[in-house]
Amino acid sequence: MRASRSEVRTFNGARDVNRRADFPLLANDPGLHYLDSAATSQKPASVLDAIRDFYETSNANPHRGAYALSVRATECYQQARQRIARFLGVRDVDCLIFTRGTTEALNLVANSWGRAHVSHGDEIVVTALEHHANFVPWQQLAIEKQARLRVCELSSDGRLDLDCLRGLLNSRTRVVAFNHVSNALGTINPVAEIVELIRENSDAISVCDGAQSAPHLPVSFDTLGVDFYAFSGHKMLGPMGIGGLIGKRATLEAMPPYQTGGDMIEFVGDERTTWNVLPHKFEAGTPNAADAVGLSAAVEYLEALGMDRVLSHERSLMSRAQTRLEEIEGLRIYGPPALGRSGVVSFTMNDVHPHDLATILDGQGVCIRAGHHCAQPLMRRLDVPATARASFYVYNDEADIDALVTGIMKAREIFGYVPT
Amino acid sequence: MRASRSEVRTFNGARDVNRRADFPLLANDPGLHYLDSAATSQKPASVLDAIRDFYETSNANPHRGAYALSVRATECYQQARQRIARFLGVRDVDCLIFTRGTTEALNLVANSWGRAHVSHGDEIVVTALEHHANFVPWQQLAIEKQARLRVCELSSDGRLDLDCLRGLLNSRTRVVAFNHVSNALGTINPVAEIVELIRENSDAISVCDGAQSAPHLPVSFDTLGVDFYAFSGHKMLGPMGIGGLIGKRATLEAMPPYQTGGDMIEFVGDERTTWNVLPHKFEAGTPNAADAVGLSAAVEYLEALGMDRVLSHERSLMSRAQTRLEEIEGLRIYGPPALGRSGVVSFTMNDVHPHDLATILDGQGVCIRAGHHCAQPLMRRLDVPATARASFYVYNDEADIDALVTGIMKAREIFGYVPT
Amino acid sequence: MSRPESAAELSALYQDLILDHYRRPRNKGALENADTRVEMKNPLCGDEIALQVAFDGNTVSDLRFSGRGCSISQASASMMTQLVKGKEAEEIKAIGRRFRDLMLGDASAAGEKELGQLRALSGVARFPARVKCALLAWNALETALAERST
Amino acid sequence: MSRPESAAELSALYQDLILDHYRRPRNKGALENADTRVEMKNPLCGDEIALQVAFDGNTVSDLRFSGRGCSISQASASMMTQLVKGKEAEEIKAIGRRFRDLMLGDASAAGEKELGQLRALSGVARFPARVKCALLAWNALETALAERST
Ligand SMILES: Cc1ncc(COP(=O)(O)O)c(C=O)c1O
Ligand SMILES: Cc1ncc(COP(=O)(O)O)c(C=O)c1O
Repeated sequence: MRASRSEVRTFNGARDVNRRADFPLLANDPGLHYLDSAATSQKPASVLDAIRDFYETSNANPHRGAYALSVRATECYQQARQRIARFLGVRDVDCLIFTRGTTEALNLVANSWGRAHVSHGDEIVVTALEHHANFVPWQQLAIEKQARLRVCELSSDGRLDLDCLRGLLNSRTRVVAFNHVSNALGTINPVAEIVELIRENSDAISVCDGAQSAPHLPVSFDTLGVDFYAFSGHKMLGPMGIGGLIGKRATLEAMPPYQTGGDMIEFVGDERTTWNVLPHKFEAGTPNAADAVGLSAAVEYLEALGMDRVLSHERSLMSRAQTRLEEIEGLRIYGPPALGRSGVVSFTMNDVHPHDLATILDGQGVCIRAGHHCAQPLMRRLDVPATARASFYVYNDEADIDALVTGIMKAREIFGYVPT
Repeated sequence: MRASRSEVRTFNGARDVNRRADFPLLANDPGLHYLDSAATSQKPASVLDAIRDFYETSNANPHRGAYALSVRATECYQQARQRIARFLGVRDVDCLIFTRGTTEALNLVANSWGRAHVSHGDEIVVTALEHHANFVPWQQLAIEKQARLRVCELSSDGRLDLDCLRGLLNSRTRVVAFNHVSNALGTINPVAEIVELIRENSDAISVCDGAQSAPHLPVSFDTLGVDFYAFSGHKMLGPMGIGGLIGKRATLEAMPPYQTGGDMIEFVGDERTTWNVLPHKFEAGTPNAADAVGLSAAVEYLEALGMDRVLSHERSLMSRAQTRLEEIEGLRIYGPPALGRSGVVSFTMNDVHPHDLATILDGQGVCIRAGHHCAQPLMRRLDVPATARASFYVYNDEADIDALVTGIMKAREIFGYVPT
Repeated sequence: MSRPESAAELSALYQDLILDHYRRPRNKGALENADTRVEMKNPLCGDEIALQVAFDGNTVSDLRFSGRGCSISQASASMMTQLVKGKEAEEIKAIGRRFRDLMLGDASAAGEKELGQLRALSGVARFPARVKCALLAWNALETALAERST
Repeated sequence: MSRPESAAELSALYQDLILDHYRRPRNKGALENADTRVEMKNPLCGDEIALQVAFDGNTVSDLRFSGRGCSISQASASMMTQLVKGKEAEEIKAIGRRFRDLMLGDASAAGEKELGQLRALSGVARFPARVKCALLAWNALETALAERST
């Protein structure tokens, strides 16, 4: 029942590159079609090697030791920061703060900046496209501060309605939180335009959820123009447990700390404490140096491919998938046209529940996601309880799309739809 | 200049067990004497294998996928939770919440429980033995809530003064935060007695920092009697980036969430959100399943040794170290007698600054920590700016102690002290 | 990697009987004069059920469900309502326990007549991610019974 | 694993001259009529320094330090105060830059006469964890000069 996988595949025109061979989980299971990279990505061997190498040659508590091993651990951690900052276009390296991932990064902003700057009667704008991680922290902040949460609605094809956004902005708006790329629909949002709108119509800060853009698009924080940008390592070929928040120096320096404890202090008196400088002020406790090193290796892997090529690889898979899926009767694709999306396609088919579809596809080695994609506000607006979602990354190829289509046909058969 | 290391060593009477061979970093560098395990531990190969194995066979986003690979990831993560809960004597597995480490666990309690229950005029008790991670969050909560922070002082040999503690407790006391074992002095605190005191004299909750007990002593949360217990994986042979908070079900269920986002919600409305059940309510975002699996392997390693044997191994190293160090003129050891300590010895020598001592020892392959050990309130009370600290773990042996002593003698020579 | 599912297992899962209950659910809708109403959600997939139960002493005299979800959760709810109507609380609980056994892969349960059409769901045990779907209605019913007895 | 330090390097680091400055620091204590006072801390190890400077125009006419720390930080502060007293701000800054070069391992700086006794600290470059100690006093002095010029 599995689609055959050709020995040699191409990476967007580059000659005969078998990317899949770099990813042990995929290489060990040729029949597996992993189409859930928007949830988490697979890891190349180089990332796993880097983590192991850190533990085998450089493991010590960074920042805290006067001995050579600890100095080495500190350097590994700092080099990882530099490398990841460069990858994301952050010139001022101290402004990249390591967190567990996007969720923690956004909670950090909502708690540290938010609690300090949002008060009764203020307004916070989020969008109907947000992942819960960029929706619930703002909603809860609004409840705590008796501020008003306003939701920017969507056009019928799942893009942000910029007129609606303009209408929501005013002098009371403190924060506008939006994602760069939607994990549920793949929509790529026009960040520059949004930032411009915000600047023209309010004094709000912009908080950009980059969980789905850092892995898939060339990103330069310094040119994006947003005040904060959050990302997760595990979605961009890196390990779990590491990600980051990027901010502007003046903003970060003016913010109170988030978590408190070791490494982030300067002087601890019985009554008062003073804080360490950036980035340490926001990194309480023993840092996750090993996974930072792993993420650094992931970023090297992506840089070697080139983010432009990553993007066009996904584009070409996407347009093929779109064409094939549109041929299927009763299949409905959500979101903007393929060109306005990153490598994500969200759909439903007839009365086959997405969960059933996922189970049937799984029986054929095809991994897709079914559910609300941590975007219940969006699901309500699409008026579906769930969708099926396939998402692509550097290791996917046409065989994965063939398997997806074959699997869907199988589901049609099981649910008694005549062959189209 | 390096102490010789015998081919065969013993693990507390067990015949000829070369523990060191299990730890790649140590095995690869026979001349290295790692005596900074209180800062972070080295990792056995089995832990590194478990992490890699997860990524190579089971990597997916737990909880979120309907396909088999994601189910496997979910099971790995849940099995790790079960195994670690069993190791720490937690019958109700859902009450073990994974965090990045001790620091995050304590911040969780201070923010979620603390903000909900501490108000103007209330009192919070911490001790002068605390690591900044169990001091600063309470100090900041006290400042925010206009509560009073009270510090339990120490006896002259670095133990908690329980009379002082009794005197601090009253009906306004909301929280008593203390460590099980001090990282700076190695003091083992009498938890049962402290809990009893708290119960008799207040309605306060007890928050136990277990960062230094989980790695070194047999611990059973269910019998300890504390309300909260926090620990870090990286100090107990596990990877960085994982640790936990244990609490009682009723307390945890009554608490508001800490970070918000994916996985921890039940229903997300535009205005209000409802929360998922334990443990998910406190685990926002993609969990760090890989490092949880690594920590589970670490716990298996420790269980195979037996925590009683780990403790007595450290005790015997400690008593030997104590004897050897006491012979050195001008060397002063801080803290209680060796029997009241876990495998930590904190000292100064003449006018040789701890930092200089650490550098000279490092030149001979001996890694010790020099500084305030993230315990500035304690250092003020000891009236020293810094101490040198050697700490032991399962992979240490007598050769490490010999090297430590030889190194100290070398420092004496460099600083012009006549041989003793 | 070996996947537990095969074409045969998929067919066993999606039998005609299940698809029939999915597409023509029995006892779906609102129940007037219900004594208890319980709502349950599966946060993972968004499935939800509202169950309304009318009692006559300890007997479930009538029940209806509403909500939405996958074929497994809908079929399971539909079959359950048919099976338990007119039965006593204790008997229903016993059936529920056996159904749970079945979902956890206890093959002996598959032979038990008292499970009625629910036995058609035995294939779900091979799909751990779907067990929750099959149990959603039962969780709601057990909550309703527990509320009744307190 | 290769450790950079050897017995020879340790001896080079802890020369008699350094230990002498550590134990008999020059210009330690309080300065009356100081124009500027700067405090600095090294959060890692707890070293701290307070530097008091008196100016005569752009010239550092006198300076004293207090605080506590390791032999490197104390010797560096002691030597620095001796060397810069009576010099002009621009000249001091130039010396500071060369001293930084020395600490970062620039061997050419080790030959420069204007660094005076500070050259005895050249061994610190081999011990990255200690470079901060050697620079603490210089950071304080540069802050004092910067405050003066604004
Ligand atoms: C007693 C104690 N508490 C808390 C911590 C903080 O742990 P972590 O840095 O892993 O969060 C440590 C270690 O640094 C410790 O020794
Ligand atoms: C758009 C978006 N934001 C936020 C998140 C949360 O990321 P994490 O779970 O890594 O914290 C995700 C992924 O789950 C996402 O896709």
